[in-house]
Order: sequence, then structure tokens, then C-alpha cells
Amino acid sequence: MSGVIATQPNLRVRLGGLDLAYPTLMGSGCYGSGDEYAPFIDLAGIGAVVLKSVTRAPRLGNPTPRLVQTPGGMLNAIGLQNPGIDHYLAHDVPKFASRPCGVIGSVAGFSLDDYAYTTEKLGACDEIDAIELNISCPNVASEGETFSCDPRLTHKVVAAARKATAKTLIVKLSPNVTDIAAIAREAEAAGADALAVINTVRGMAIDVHAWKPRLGNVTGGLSGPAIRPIAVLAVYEVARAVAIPIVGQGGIETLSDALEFILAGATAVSIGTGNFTDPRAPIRIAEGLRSYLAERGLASLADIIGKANAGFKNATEFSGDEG
Amino acid sequence: MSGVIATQPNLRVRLGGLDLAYPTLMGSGCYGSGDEYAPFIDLAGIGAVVLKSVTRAPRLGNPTPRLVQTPGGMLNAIGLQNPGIDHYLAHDVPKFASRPCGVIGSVAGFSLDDYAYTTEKLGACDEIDAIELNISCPNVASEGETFSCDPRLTHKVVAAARKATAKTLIVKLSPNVTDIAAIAREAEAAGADALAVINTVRGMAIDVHAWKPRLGNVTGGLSGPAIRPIAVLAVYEVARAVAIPIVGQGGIETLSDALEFILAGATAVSIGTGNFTDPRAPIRIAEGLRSYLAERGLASLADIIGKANAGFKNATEFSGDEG
Amino acid sequence: MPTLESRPAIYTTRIIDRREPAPGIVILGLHAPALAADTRPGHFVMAIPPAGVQAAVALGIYEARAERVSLMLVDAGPRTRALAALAPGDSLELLAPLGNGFFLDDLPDHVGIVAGGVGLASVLLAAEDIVRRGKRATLYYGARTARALVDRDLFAAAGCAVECATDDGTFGHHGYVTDLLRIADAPTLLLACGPSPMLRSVSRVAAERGLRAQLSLEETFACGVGACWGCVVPLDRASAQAPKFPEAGADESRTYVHARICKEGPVFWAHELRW
Amino acid sequence: MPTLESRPAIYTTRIIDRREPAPGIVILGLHAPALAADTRPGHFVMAIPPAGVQAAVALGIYEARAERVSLMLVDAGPRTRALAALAPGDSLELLAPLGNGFFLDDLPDHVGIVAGGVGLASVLLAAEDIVRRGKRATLYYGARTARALVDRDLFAAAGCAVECATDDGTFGHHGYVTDLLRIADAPTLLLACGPSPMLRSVSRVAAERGLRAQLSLEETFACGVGACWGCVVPLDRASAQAPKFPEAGADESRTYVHARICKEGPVFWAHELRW
Ligand SMILES: Cc1cc2nc3c(=O)[nH]c(=O)nc-3n(C[C@H](O)[C@H](O)[C@H](O)COP(=O)(O)OP(=O)(O)OC[C@H]3O[C@@H](n4cnc5c(N)ncnc54)[C@H](O)[C@@H]3O)c2cc1C
Ligand SMILES: Cc1cc2nc3c(=O)[nH]c(=O)nc-3n(C[C@H](O)[C@H](O)[C@H](O)COP(=O)(O)OP(=O)(O)OC[C@H]3O[C@@H](n4cnc5c(N)ncnc54)[C@H](O)[C@@H]3O)c2cc1C
Ligand SMILES: Cc1cc2nc3c(=O)[nH]c(=O)nc-3n(C[C@H](O)[C@H](O)[C@H](O)COP(=O)(O)O)c2cc1C
Ligand SMILES: Cc1cc2nc3c(=O)[nH]c(=O)nc-3n(C[C@H](O)[C@H](O)[C@H](O)COP(=O)(O)O)c2cc1C
Ligand code: FES
Ligand code: FES
Repeated sequence: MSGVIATQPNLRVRLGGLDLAYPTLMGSGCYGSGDEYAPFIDLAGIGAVVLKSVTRAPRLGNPTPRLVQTPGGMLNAIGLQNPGIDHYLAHDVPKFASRPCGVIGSVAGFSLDDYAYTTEKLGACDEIDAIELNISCPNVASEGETFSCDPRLTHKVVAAARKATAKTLIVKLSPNVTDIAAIAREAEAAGADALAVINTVRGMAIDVHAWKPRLGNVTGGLSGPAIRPIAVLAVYEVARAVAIPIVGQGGIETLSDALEFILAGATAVSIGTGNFTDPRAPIRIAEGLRSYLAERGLASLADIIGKANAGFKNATEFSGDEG
Repeated sequence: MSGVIATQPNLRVRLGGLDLAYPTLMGSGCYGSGDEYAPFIDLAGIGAVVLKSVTRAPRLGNPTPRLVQTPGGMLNAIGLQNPGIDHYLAHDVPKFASRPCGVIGSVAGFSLDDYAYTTEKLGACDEIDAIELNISCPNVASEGETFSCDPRLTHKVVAAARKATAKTLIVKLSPNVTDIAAIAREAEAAGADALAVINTVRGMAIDVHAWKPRLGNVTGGLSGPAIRPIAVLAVYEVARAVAIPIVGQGGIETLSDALEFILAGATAVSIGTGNFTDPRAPIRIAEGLRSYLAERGLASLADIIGKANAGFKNATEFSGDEG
Repeated sequence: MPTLESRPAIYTTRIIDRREPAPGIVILGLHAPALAADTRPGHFVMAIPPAGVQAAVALGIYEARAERVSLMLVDAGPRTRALAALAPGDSLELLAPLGNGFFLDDLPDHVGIVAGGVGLASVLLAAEDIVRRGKRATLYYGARTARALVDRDLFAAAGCAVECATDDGTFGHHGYVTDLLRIADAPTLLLACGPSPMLRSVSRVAAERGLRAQLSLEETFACGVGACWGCVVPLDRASAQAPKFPEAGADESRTYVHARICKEGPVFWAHELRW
Repeated sequence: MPTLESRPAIYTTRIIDRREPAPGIVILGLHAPALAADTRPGHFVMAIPPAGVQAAVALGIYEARAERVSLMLVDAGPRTRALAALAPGDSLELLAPLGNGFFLDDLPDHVGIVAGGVGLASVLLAAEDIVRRGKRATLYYGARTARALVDRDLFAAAGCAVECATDDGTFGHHGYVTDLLRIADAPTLLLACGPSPMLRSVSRVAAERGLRAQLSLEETFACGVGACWGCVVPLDRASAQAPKFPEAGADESRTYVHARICKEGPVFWAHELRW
């Protein structure tokens, strides 16, 4: 019996203290709380759902339109619509208790204080297994400079969140920078347990009939297969710069897409926009990974992580306790 | 007679001292010298061809593969293969004399000296109407930092080229920066007559069978429709930051694509990767622009430039001497 | 809201018929017995496009009877085009049925249905239902030109009166479909689906004349199931459909919240919208 | 190099026939009289894919006779798939004819043609030409499995002998097609087209046995007309096909230059390649 089990490749991975049955996450903002997909997929086949980002105060979000289709991808400018942390703790978080997969809370903010406050509150909930820090917001105290675009600000905000929770802290990086590896090193130095790479790429589209931007917010974030080469490179570069595990994302729809990120150095992958084509993508990718490893006689995902990245530095821990 | 001519919308635009019959350019590196396309399209219907970048010394270029198809776009890593400026002046430039469209030379380099040297030599040729400065190369003297990724370096290299030629100087910006407007302002301050926005976005793709990067050079530049939203935003932001004209590029294939750039603030557009789908794209776009203006009773392209960009600052000159 | 809870799922259907009632319009008939049974008027689907095409696309459920459901595709871009190229025998996967549907429990004697363009796809089932409930139904149907007015016979066959308007005057009233509502004995309840400008106009006419109106809204969708908050519309806080949401501090948040068209809607009461 | 200069142009052709000789392989017949007349063995086209699909794709010209030219599509990705979905009556635009073609002016008595997989598409015209010039031609044809060996009868009909090899041994020799060349009376000139590993193997066998070999190379193309320098191969500086290029300073540039497969090739002499 145990012999048979032992030949099933191990997909279990660890992100800091977070142990995941599958290396496949549902990306923040794309799967809601996961519940919206319970009618369509079995959440027990997902590693974890990353919840929609929550902020200290409630936010009505941006004016519409908030979505535009573009070649091979889409632009979004939701504007972090959410009910604020207090309402969220009272009404939403309790529902996450019985989730058959990991639950990662996502925190956004506009000052160091915001991040610390929200991280502490959310991190204190039993229903939340880990915190992802969405630092792609402008810092209102610092002339609107985006936290994730400045190594110093990145260090500060990660350090503030680190102090606020003992739970696994994943820091999500923006690709809209000259040198993403420098930002990654600061996040690691400030105490991040893992990095999510990448958030959306800034972009815009123009309505050529109405002569105005197509998004209510003028600019938005580009996601989907169009940005995959940008995201794979970001993972490749970050994996050479830090030793903490990476959650790769940006345009993943298929097994082959996920493999590109894993071979570049990602320990896990996250599916966002791919969900809007087919919500079964993360389940299929996990199944595909298992077959891929089995066909090659490989025992676990660790055997392929970073294998296309000669300078790979990332030193993930793996739990070897499952068949 | 003159009445009839006057109702034909005017597509003529000016980039610095360069007067173009059409606002449509063939992008550097994608149309060769233009001659390669003489069997397929009438070059008299193109505003100008931007030649493949040339460097001081000959370059063998990167190992293969140099090209990879990606969703909605492609990666390239040619590595500036070229015979060097001396051989180029002796063997290639003389062929450009009888070209029925504008001819813009493109200069790349790895030091300030390189840029000044090559710009001076190429700018001195009668066959060359203007110089485009491709500053997306690493500066070998400055720890390999890319010229276009640092405002100080950008200023220096543009100033050096400015001193080396009196011809129209177009500076081509890289999108791989945190703040493209800051770079644009430096290029303008250092004497650029126009800006080309944008060059390719850094990316990579991985061969999931062979477990290695698909490009011989590991990383490459992403181009094509996939990057269009990134490029439109770059033009939008640069147009608010500078007063010199902009040549918009990045994923233009159709009239609608070109209009997005023009409405964002571009005075002209350049077609690169779009050529690989259909080399007639620049001709069709010029025809389409004429009809678009005519249908709306507009007299010239100036009537739509920047019209979707409320903060538009760009103050292009137009030649009003054509019907 | 529909009286019975429907149970959304991923349906794998097979295309059994295909017709082109006008250039650029394609109607696909699907074999989908369980979905047909679970569909209420005003429901929509998210159709997964053929391999190689990104992003599922929102489509109204046009017909639903016995084993068959149909979808209407109007050429708008890559996805409607890829779906319209499917042929009988091909399979098509759907997330369905989705949305709240029209509120049909408490009807006056005469219900007006206002449809513009592809909006027609979302109202045939409502027309059938109204007639089945023993009420009078009139379709006010607008399009650019006569050729784009399709399937009037299907409505007539369902026992629904049909009045038309075209922008170019090639059929029916020459002008807006909403002009047809400016009559003395207009129906006191309107159900409307079509482009935004038409819906805003229906909203205005209803307010002016004291009619009630349910609008089935369109917006670009990503998820279609309430997960991404991409498809919102400002809705009165007091609406029964408004999501619970604390005041955001900004003044306007005292009066409205952003409701998801795909989840709280797509059908809203016109007088509750704050758009 | 072809004896007559061909005149590349953009051809608008119409698909007149379509067949699937094996799963995943489609052959499209096109009405293209002027192109058929201007085509030489080894020429290729850049086919503009249907609207919505990016980037023209390189395809060998398979057959060219009277009014008809044909192309062979092997499912590799979005573009070959989109083209394979075209049907008789559809139109297809081509940049053609492109490339240098095989060197057929000075042939020995017996010429071997080595083809692997889709490489077959680029050698039928050469086989016909060799026979027409009164020489013997033998096709050495390799594929994964018996089903993927297509159209042997077309070669036989052209008067060309056919010997096969399959990776799985389901037809002909069990092993590599190049194994078939390790015979005493091997043809002294080989023309080869197929995947890189096969071409390298042909190259090795030719070197070992003192045979001459022309290889039609494959690489990812963008422009297909020599404009982008994306498709190069290291070529001996002394080759007649080598582009004029000064020494780059680096040592290796003394011995080779990068030649464009689409422009200087796609056919090169095996002994001149420095890959
Ligand atoms: C609840 C609901 C029900 C629906 N029911 C149906 C239905 O039954 N049948 C149906 O056919 N559709 C229906 N729609 C509409 C359909 O979902 C959308 O039209 C969808 O976007 C079509 O996808 P596409 O890829 O074909 O076009 P897209 O590429 O998404 O294009 C959508 C629109 O954007 C415009 N556009 C694109 N680029 C530009 C630009 N640069 N400037 C200006 N405009 C631009 C296009 O012209 C087009 O009108 C419904 C929508 C909703 C929300
Ligand atoms: C001169 C010449 C003649 C040719 N003649 C023919 C012909 O007659 N018929 C024909 O069918 N083809 C021919 N080809 C080959 C054809 O041009 C290419 O296969 C082309 O790339 C197909 O385009 P596609 O969009 O269908 O596939 P693409 O998307 O370009 O895929 C091409 C290859 O890349 C691989 N790939 C994609 N992603 C990954 C990844 N992440 N990891 C590893 N591999 C990956 C695919 O599996 C596939 O093998 C010829 C090529 C040349 C240069
Ligand atoms: C509609 C939408 C909403 C998103 N909302 C959030 C968010 O609230 N917080 C966050 O960190 N990322 C958010 N993202 C970014 C995604 O989580 C993901 O990082 C990004 O889209 C790239 O991956 P993808 O191409 O798989 O979507 C959002 C993306 C989309 C498309
Ligand atoms: C194959 C290829 C080669 C290129 N070579 C150059 C070059 O030599 N110099 C340069 O300035 N830009 C070069 N570019 C960038 C293009 O000129 C253009 O700026 C970029 O590709 C974005 O536009 P596009 O999406 O229309 O291609 C090259 C692009 C491609 C695809
Ligand atoms: S489309 Fe995602 S919430 Fe409505
Ligand atoms: S494909 Fe462009 S030079 Fe060969």
C-alpha cells in the first residue's frame, strides 16, 4: 500500500509556515472569496484561495467601466472596492472557517499605519492561514509614490506588517519598476516569508469612437496571457535574488504556463485572469503537474523548481510527509 | 480644383525638422532597410522607414533562437547584429538615396563615445533624414546599467548625440522603468526633437520540455498587440510631460490601434511587429486615417492628436502647406 | 427574484442547430435539458469560448424549452465571433444559469417589454412567462434598420404583440423605440434590455409617466459570478438588492453602493439606480 | 540557387481543395497560377493567417503544377491550427515565393532526399525536378509512426523510390531515417529537410561518408524576407552564401557569420554550416 502511495508524486509545498496540499492558488481579486466558485469546482482541489484585498476603511471603488478586454489579456481598475476591515471581520471572515483549502487574506493600504492595522486584525483571525501584502497602492503620505516601486518604502511597509502578525507573510510585488530584484531583496530583508510575483502591469486603452479612456479610472492593470513573458522573467530574476519561496503569477491558464513559472523558480502558482476563461484551470493544472512528474518518474515538485534557472538561489522547504 | 484638394484631410506631420507625408513609420529592426518590402508594398505610401540599429563596431548578434511567439505578441533577442558603422556607411547607406519615403537612421551603443561617434558619422550622410537614438542598451562603463533606465544617463547620452548632429534627433524610450515621464523630460531637456515611445518590454519564455529558456539570449523584448495597453499608457504619460512630438509604437496593427496612440498624444505611429502579420499594415493605416478624418469633416491629423488626453501638453508643429 | 432557487453549474452542451436570421446575428440551439429546466426569464450564461480564445462571455438565455436552450450572438469582437463560428455537433461549455432574472411574481394586466439590438436575447422567456400568467405583453423592439429586427414571429407566436422602431425608418416607427412608450395607455410595468442609452431613456420615460421599469443591464463582465467586482452599477442603499456595505466616509456613499450587475442583477428597478 | 530569378509578391489565393492524409496533417490546395509558375523546388511562403491570429507563418511549397499550389500543415500551434481550419472557398494571402531553393543544376546520377515529419512539404518539387532531369531519386522518409508517413504515393508517382523508417518500428526500418544512409551505394548528393536533430545527423553521416548534403533549415521566422535577422545560422565566412560582414573583433567572427535562413537560405551546404 505505502509503496503505491510513495509513487504518487508529491505536490505539497510550503510557503513559510503555510503548508499547501497543492501548489495552485486562486489569485486575489479574481476568485472572490472562493465561495462564488463552489458551484463549479471542488475547492478541496485548490491549494489556497487568496481573498480580495481588504483595506482599513471601506472603499466604494472606481467608477465604471472597470474592465476592458485587450489582445491576450485584460485591463482592470476595480479600485479595491471592499467594506473595510471591521465590517469584513464581522460579516465575511466567519464564513471562511469551513473552507476545504488554505485561506490567504490580502491586505492593501495607503500608509504604514493602514498596513499594520489591517494586517494585525486580519492576522489574528483563526480562519486566515496567511497574509498577502498587496503593496501596489500609492502611499498617500509620500506624495503618492507607490509602496512597491521604491525599495525603501517596500522595506518599511513589510517591516510594519511583519511586526503586526506572526502568520506567514507573502509580499506581492509590482512589475512596474526598473529593478524588481532590488525590491524583492528589501521585502526579504524586512521579513517576508514568501513573495507573490507579479501583480498587474500598468496600462490603458482608449475608446476611439468617444475619444476618451475606456476605463472609468483612466489607467488600469494589465493581466492575462499577454503579460506572461514579463511575469516569467520577473520570477526568474527574483528567484536569483532571494532565498524565500515565490508564488508565480501572470497569465497562467494551462499546465505548460504553470511549468514555465515553476521551472523559472516559483514554488507555487496563482491563477487570476485564467479563471475568467475557465474556472477549472487551477484544478486541471494540479492534475497536470501530478501527471507531468509521474511521467518523468519524479517524486515531488521540488525536483523541477528552478530547473530552467541556472542561477537559482531559492531554497524552499518541502514537507516530505505525504505520498 | 484647389477646393477639392483642400477637403482631403492632411496627414502630413513634422517631427522636429523632419517633414513626413504620412504619420506612419516602419519600426526599427522590423522592416530592415525597407528594400526587403519593395516587392510587397509601395514605399511611397509610408512616412519613413526607421533603419535597423547600427553600432560603432560590427556585432555578430545573439545565439539562436532569437524569436519566440507568445500570446498576442512575440519575444526577440537579435542582439543588434549589424556590420558596424564603417561598413554600413560604405555598403548600405548609399542604397538609401533614392528612397521614396523618409529614412531615419537608428543608432545604438555601449558608451557615450559610441553614441556620439556613430551619430556624427550617420548624421553626416545626405541619405539619412533624421537619427533615432536607441538607448535601451546597457552602458558598459556604468556597471551595465541601461542608458534609458536612468534619467541622468539618459540626459548625458542625448546631450552627446545632440552635439554630434544637427539633424532631427528622435530618442527612443524603454518602458522598463518605474517612471517613464521622468526619463522623457530628461531627453527633452538634453535636446531631443521627438521621442519614440516605446521600445520592447523585457520578458522571457521557458521551454517546458528542455527545461531551459527558449531564447538563446535567455531574456528578450516583448512586442506586438500584447503590449499595446502598456505602450498607450506610456504615450499618454509622456505626452503630459513634454512638449516635443511623440512617435507612438507597441502593438499597432490596425487603424483603431493607431488611433489609440494618436488620441493619447502621439503625432506619428510606428509599426513593428504588425509587419510580421501583414506588411501592408502601415499603408492601410494611413489610408484609414484619411477616411477617419474625412468622415468627421476634420482637416488634419492635428485635430485628433491628444484628444483623449485631458492633460495634453505636447505642442507639435504641423506643416499646413499641403491639401 | 426568481421564485425557485436555480442551481448554477458547468454545463457541457452540444450544438444541435444554428441559424443566421440577419447578417452578423447567429442563433445557436444547444442540447441542454437540465439547464432548460433550471432557467428563469432574464437568466444569462458565461460561455467558455473555443480553445485559443480568452475569457468566457456573457450571453442571455434566449429560448429554453424541453431539451433545448438557445443563445443569440451579435458580432461584437473576438469572442462572439469565435462562438458564432461553431457548428452543429460542436460542444460548448457554459457556467449557467446566472443572475437574478426579471421580477415576474406581481404583474399588472399589461406588461411592456422594451428591447434594443441584442437585448432581444434576454426577453423572449419573459414574454412567454407573462402570457402564461394570463397577462398582456407587448414587445417594443428597436434596431438600426429593418434587417436587424429579427425573430418578431417568435414573439408573436408566444402571444406577445410587437411594435417596432428603426433608426433609419426602414420599418415601423422612424426614431427611438422609447418614442413608442409615449402613449396614453402605456403598460404600467416595463421590462427592458438593450444598450445603455436606450435603458437610460426607458428610465426617463418611466419616471416622467409614473411607470415602473425593470432594466436588465449590460456591462463588460469578467467572472460573471460576483467574484471580481468588475461589473458594478451605483444602486440606492435602500434597495433590497443593495449589498451590505458600510458608509465609506465619502459623501456619496451615504446614498448609494456599487452593486454587481452579474450577481445582484442583471435586473434592477430603474428608480433604484443612481447612475 | 534557382537558375531563374523568381519575383516575390503578395498573392491572394483561393482554397480549392483540402485533405487530411493523417490526424493533425492537412493539405490545402490553392488556386494560384502565377505562383505555381514562379515556384522552384525548396521555395517557401509566408502565409497570412485568418483575421484575429497574429504573425504570418513559414510553410514550404509542397506541390506546384499548372494552376495549383499546395501547402502542408502539421498542427504545431495557433497559426498552423487556424490555417488548417480553412475550407475550400476561403481565401488565403501569401508572401511568395521566398528563399533560395535547392541547388539542382549540377546533379550526380543518384540523389537522396531525406525528409522527417513536415520536412516532406519542402522536397516533393525537388524529387520531381531530379527525375525530370533524368536522374535517379530516392526518398528516405522518417516519422514517429506509420500513420504519420503520408503521401508516399505522390513521390512514387513522380518516379522517386521511397524508403521509410519509423521511431516505433510500425513501418519500414525501426530507427532513424539516417540509418538508411549507412549503405555502400548511398547517393553521393543528399537533399534534406526536417527537424534539426535529423539535419545534424544527416550532416554527420555525410561528413563520415564523404557525401555532399544540402540542408533546408527550419527556425522560428518573423519576417521571412530578410528584414529582422531573427532566423540566423552560423555559416562559414567563405561560403558563397555568407553575407558580407566585417570581423566583429571576437575570435569566432574570423571563421563564421550569421546568415539569415529565410534570405540566404533556407538551403545551405551542410559542410559550410558552423552550428
Ligand atoms: C448580462 C449580459 C447579457 C448579454 N447577452 C448577450 C447576448 O445574448 N448576445 C450577445 O451577442 N451579447 C450579449 N452580451 C454582450 C456581450 O457579452 C459583449 O458584447 C461581449 O463583450 C462580447 O465579447 P467579444 O469578445 O465578442 O467583443 P469585445 O472584444 O469584448 O468587444 C465589446 C465591445 O467593445 C468595443 N471596442 C473594442 N475596442 C474598442 C476601442 N478601442 N474603442 C471603442 N470601442 C471598442 C467593440 O466595438 C464592442 O462593441 C451580454 C452582456 C451581458 C452583460
Ligand atoms: C522554411 C520553413 C518551412 C516550413 N514549412 C512548413 C510546412 O510546410 N508545414 C508546416 O506545418 N510547418 C512548416 N514550418 C514550420 C512552421 O513555420 C512552424 O512550426 C511555426 O512556428 C508554426 O506556427 P504555430 O503558430 O502553428 O506554432 P507555434 O506557436 O509557433 O509553435 C511552434 C513550436 O513551439 C513549441 N512550443 C510552444 N511553447 C512552448 C514551450 N513553452 N515550451 C516548449 N515548446 C513550446 C510548440 O510545441 C511548437 O512545436 C516551416 C518552417 C520554416 C522555417
Ligand atoms: C479583476 C482583477 C482584480 C484584481 N484584484 C486584486 C486585488 O484586489 N489584490 C491583488 O493583490 N491583486 C489583484 N489582482 C491581480 C491578480 O491577483 C494577479 O496578480 C494579476 O492579475 C496577474 O495574474 P493573472 O494574469 O493570472 O491575472 C486583480 C486582477 C484582476 C484581473
Ligand atoms: C525583431 C525585432 C527587432 C527589433 N530591433 C530593433 C532595433 O534594432 N532597434 C530598435 O530601436 N528597436 C528594435 N525593435 C523594437 C521595435 O522597433 C518596436 O519599438 C517594438 O517592437 C514595439 O513595437 P511593435 O509592437 O510594433 O513591434 C525590434 C523589434 C523586433 C520585434
Ligand atoms: S463580472 Fe465579476 S463581479 Fe460581475
Ligand atoms: S525571419 Fe526575419 S530575417 Fe529571417
